[in-house]
Amino acid sequence: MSEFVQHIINGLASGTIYALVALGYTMVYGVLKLINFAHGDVMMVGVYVGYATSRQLERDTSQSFFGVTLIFLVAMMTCAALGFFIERFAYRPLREKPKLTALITAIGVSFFLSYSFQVETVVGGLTLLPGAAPKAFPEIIKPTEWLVIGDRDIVIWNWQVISIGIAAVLMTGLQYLVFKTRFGMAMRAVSFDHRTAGLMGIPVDKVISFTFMLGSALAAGAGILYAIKDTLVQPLMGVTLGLKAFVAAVIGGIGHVPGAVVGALALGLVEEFVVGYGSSTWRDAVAFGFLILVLLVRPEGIFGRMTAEKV
Amino acid sequence: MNGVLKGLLPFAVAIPLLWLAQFLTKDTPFLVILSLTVGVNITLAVSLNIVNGMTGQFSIGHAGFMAVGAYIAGVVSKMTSVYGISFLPEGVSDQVLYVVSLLAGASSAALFGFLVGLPSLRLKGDYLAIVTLGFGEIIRVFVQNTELFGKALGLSGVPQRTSLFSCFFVVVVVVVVARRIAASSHGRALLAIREDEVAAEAMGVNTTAYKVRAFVVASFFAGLAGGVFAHYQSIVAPSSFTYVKSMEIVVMVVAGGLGSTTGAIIAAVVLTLLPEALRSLFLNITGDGSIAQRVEQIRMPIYGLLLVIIMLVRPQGLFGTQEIWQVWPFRKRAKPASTTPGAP
Amino acid sequence: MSRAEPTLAQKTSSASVRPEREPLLEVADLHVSYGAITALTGAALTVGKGEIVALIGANGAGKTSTLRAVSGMLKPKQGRITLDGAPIAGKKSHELVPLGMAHAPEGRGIFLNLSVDENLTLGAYLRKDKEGIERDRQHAFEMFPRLLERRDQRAGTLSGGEQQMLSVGRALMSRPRLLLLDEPSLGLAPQVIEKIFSILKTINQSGVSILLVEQNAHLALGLCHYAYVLETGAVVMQGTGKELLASDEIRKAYLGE
Amino acid sequence: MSSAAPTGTGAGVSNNGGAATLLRVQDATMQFGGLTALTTFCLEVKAGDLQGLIGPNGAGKTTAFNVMTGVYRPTSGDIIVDGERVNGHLPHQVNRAGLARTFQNIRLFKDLSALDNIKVACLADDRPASSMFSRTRVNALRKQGNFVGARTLDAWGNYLDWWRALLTTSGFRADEERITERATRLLEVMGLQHRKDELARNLPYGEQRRLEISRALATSPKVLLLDEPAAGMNTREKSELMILIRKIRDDFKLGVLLIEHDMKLVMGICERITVLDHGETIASGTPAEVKNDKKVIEAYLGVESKELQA
Repeated sequence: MSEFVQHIINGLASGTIYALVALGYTMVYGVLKLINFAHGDVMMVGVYVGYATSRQLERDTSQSFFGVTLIFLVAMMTCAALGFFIERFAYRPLREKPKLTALITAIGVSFFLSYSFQVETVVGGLTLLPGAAPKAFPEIIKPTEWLVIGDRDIVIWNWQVISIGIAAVLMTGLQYLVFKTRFGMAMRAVSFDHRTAGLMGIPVDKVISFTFMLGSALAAGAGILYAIKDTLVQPLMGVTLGLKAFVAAVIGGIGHVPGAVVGALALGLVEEFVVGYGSSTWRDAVAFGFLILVLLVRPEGIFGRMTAEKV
Repeated sequence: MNGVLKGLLPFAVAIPLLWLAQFLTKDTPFLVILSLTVGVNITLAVSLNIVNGMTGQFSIGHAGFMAVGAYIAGVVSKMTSVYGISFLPEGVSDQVLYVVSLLAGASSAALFGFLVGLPSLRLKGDYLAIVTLGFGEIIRVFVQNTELFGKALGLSGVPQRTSLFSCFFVVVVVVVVARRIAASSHGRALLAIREDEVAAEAMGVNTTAYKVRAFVVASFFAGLAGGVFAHYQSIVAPSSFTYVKSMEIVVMVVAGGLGSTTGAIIAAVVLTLLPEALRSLFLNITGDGSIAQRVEQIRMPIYGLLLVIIMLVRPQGLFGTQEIWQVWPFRKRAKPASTTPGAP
Repeated sequence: MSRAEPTLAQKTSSASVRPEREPLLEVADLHVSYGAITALTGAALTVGKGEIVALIGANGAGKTSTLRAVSGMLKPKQGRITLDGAPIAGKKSHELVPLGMAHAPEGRGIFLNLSVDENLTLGAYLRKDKEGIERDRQHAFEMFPRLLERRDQRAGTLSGGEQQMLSVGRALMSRPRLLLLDEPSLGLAPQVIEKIFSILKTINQSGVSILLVEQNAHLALGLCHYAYVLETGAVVMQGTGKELLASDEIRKAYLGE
Repeated sequence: MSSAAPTGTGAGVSNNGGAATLLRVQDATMQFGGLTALTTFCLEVKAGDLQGLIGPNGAGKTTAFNVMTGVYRPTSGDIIVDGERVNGHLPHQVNRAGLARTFQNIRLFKDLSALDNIKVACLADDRPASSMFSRTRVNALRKQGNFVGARTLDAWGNYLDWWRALLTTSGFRADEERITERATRLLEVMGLQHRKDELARNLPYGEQRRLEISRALATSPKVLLLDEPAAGMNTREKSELMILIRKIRDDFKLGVLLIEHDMKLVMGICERITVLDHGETIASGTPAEVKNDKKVIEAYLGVESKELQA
């Protein structure tokens, strides 16, 4: 029983990280109806920026509250800028083109990001691009046991609490932004119909840019949380994690904010149980199996609504 | 019967030429290996073009089918090579077993193509793309966990039976098949699905059946390519069939022009040889291996950038939906090419 | 004309001459095309200040395209559009809202995923005066009490007529000088149409100029001060509502007599 | 809206007495969620009929077409094409049963040549009558009510066709030649032979409409459904089209049902007109009857508002 509870806790903790990445997918899909394949890679860039920032700081500073906040902020801001550029120069020119064009572009951006980070580039002693070798993310948050129940029957780690906490705060914030603010209303309007949204005086391009930036910043935050747990950072991490987050978003019904969270938690739990009671090597296959199953049975996801093509 | 003989004409021309090529290159192993890589890539690109280019479905898991073909063909070949066929001379027996294992691999891949084609009945565009990608990953994870396929280390000791001749014979077959499909009412049905699925369906095209058939044919040839690959690499490892391999093929198809068989061939040749050429160029100029090595590393980001730039500047790729002989300078009055790939 | 039903022109006695007004919207030589398909070939019209102008014509004549080009939803290939003397052709729709343009688009353009209240708030997206917005919202609810009953419901649950009311109410929230309406009567029951049209009249009397695209020729011509008939992308006939109502050509255009 | 009491000789019944009924729609109703887009729609088209379906925007005309051609499955009611009940069938099966259509917003295969657009629609239709899998045999099975058998035969024919295409047998080549020949002939019927090799997207609007009609004809339909064939055409093109549609009906001996907004065109060529408003059939009869129907006049010109006259 206690093992079961432990798995649930672990599953939820990793699920929250998927959820943060999945929210970015869902938001971008919401406003653009585009699956931003590069989202996971933006997250990877964020992790590297966080890594670089923490290496610049003194060990003590990087573990202080100030240091951790700084690391998160720098990574999130860099990714927001990256998201802005990707949208502005790769996606916006193709907005009125067939969807396939944008899809191929997104795949191209993803490929470019994940593989350019594998090319080690050192200019004047400064490492610009890190190379393919996995790096250990500094322990900016020292793992400690936050709560131990019984004779180590159930252990809850501080990073689990922190990531669930941060995720909860960010998700609540996002929910607030989307549903309670003027800007959120504009986002939802753009998501429903960007032409009509323009008629309301909503600057559609700006809303889409901002959504991209927000999603990318969230991804960076999630990436660092993930890296703290997994500690290994490598350029292809974004592809796998990104795809899983995408799976979560689709399971929840892409374009649906709470759906993404539910999907992500479900995926986190399923994976945890497969690893806990099965074998960890099957972990990645499970996510995709789950996805294919959901798409075949209910392609619109758990919360999504199907839209029929007009003839 | 006369018609069938005419239909076999390309092979009658190709076979002697291929023999000649094999004979001429027998002392240049480097060239042969390079050519085999080119041949496998052409087969993959031309077959993927049937799904992505002609039918307008976007598959990004082609390496998965290649993996199925490679592993099944490899296993069959390994198991049968112990026995051989007693009443045949050894060389002939080997070749027969080679063909049998290739066909086994290709058929298994085709079966998987059928299974993956089924979701395409309900899913479109990006969702289908993800499913094909997911399928490719599942295959890889499955292989990594199966004793029979050598787990993560891969399948080693597959007999080296691929020759220049057999590899390019497969290329000739896939090209002829692709072109003949395109020139028949079936190809037109596929193109119609790409252009407008609703209209195609309304004009009596059984879009469901055609989409699945496109997947089956394409994965059959991907499996064949996998088998050929397995029989010259002799080691089949899961790392050869990742998402990256699938993307490489996608880049070739997109760059050549979605729907253009000759475009896919040219893109496959160029994109396979260019990195090699650059590598040896740098090696000769600088005499320094490290820069040459970086060519290989830089190849991938450049592929990504290439996709983005093609989509922004020339979304129809090199030839658009046309074949090389339809395009200037071979034809005086070139029609304005399309500006959009795939269905609207 | 075989049937002797009295037309509006015969009932009312006022002169059917277009009164001189200062122009608010001027459109000249407007060309619009979608790919190979040409929608407008040199359409021209004027909406005076305080005027209701109707645009009628068969399906595919280019009525909706005219509205879209005016409100910046699509870029005209060629042509001049001026709002109060300032050229606006080619501007994006969100840049035109602050200039006093409001467009209730074809198919009502309601954000079905948002609540009635949120739809109205979006109409005032660019306005900062909270009290003014609140007053206008109350005004919209007074005009359409049905919307007040449903203010917190998702707009997707509204009936067609209620959605149309919301569309008009929302367009007014930006305090426009020029209101573009695309087929406000589409798919509505006659009583609802009548209600909406009488409200349009009130709105106009409060000083808003209206450019109305309408299939229901009787209603449109009865309401408007001036009307244009569009055919295959160009104006083929124009006149005051009364003139056109009295015209055989209109019956011909609509019933093929 | 009060329930309709259609004028004329009865709802949607053709006055083309002797000919066989090719399309019969019985009480078709289509609901989307809570919305009823089409209510108990009835229609009968016989060989040689030229009928019109009219009504204001949003009246449910295109919905009716979509229900008939299998795009939507009707909530209730029956669609019978040449004796075969096709509701719930996929659009391509409905097409094979003998119903071809054009689309309101032209849906050509834009990047294929005009000729290829038609050849797509010819598909397996041109196997010689002597062939084991000929259309005649398939239809014979269908006539006997053996629909499964008909479809199986068709499917096997198709499978063999793949191999014939891959081996380029002489039979395959003969088929291709026949298809090309027939497609060329259909282009000529529509006066498009000079556009043969042009990509469909590069054709002028009017010609695109005509190409779509010839593409529909290539599927050898028994009934042709035209969704606003004259939309966006100028007056001259429209009158040419009228003549053309009548000629098609006579030459191909089929039933034609068209949706059209141009009253002049509809009244000019249709022998029978059904009027929809809010999904309900408000009138049905000859052009003269329909033209003078009070409900129709109201639906088109609109009721006069009492309040506005104040």
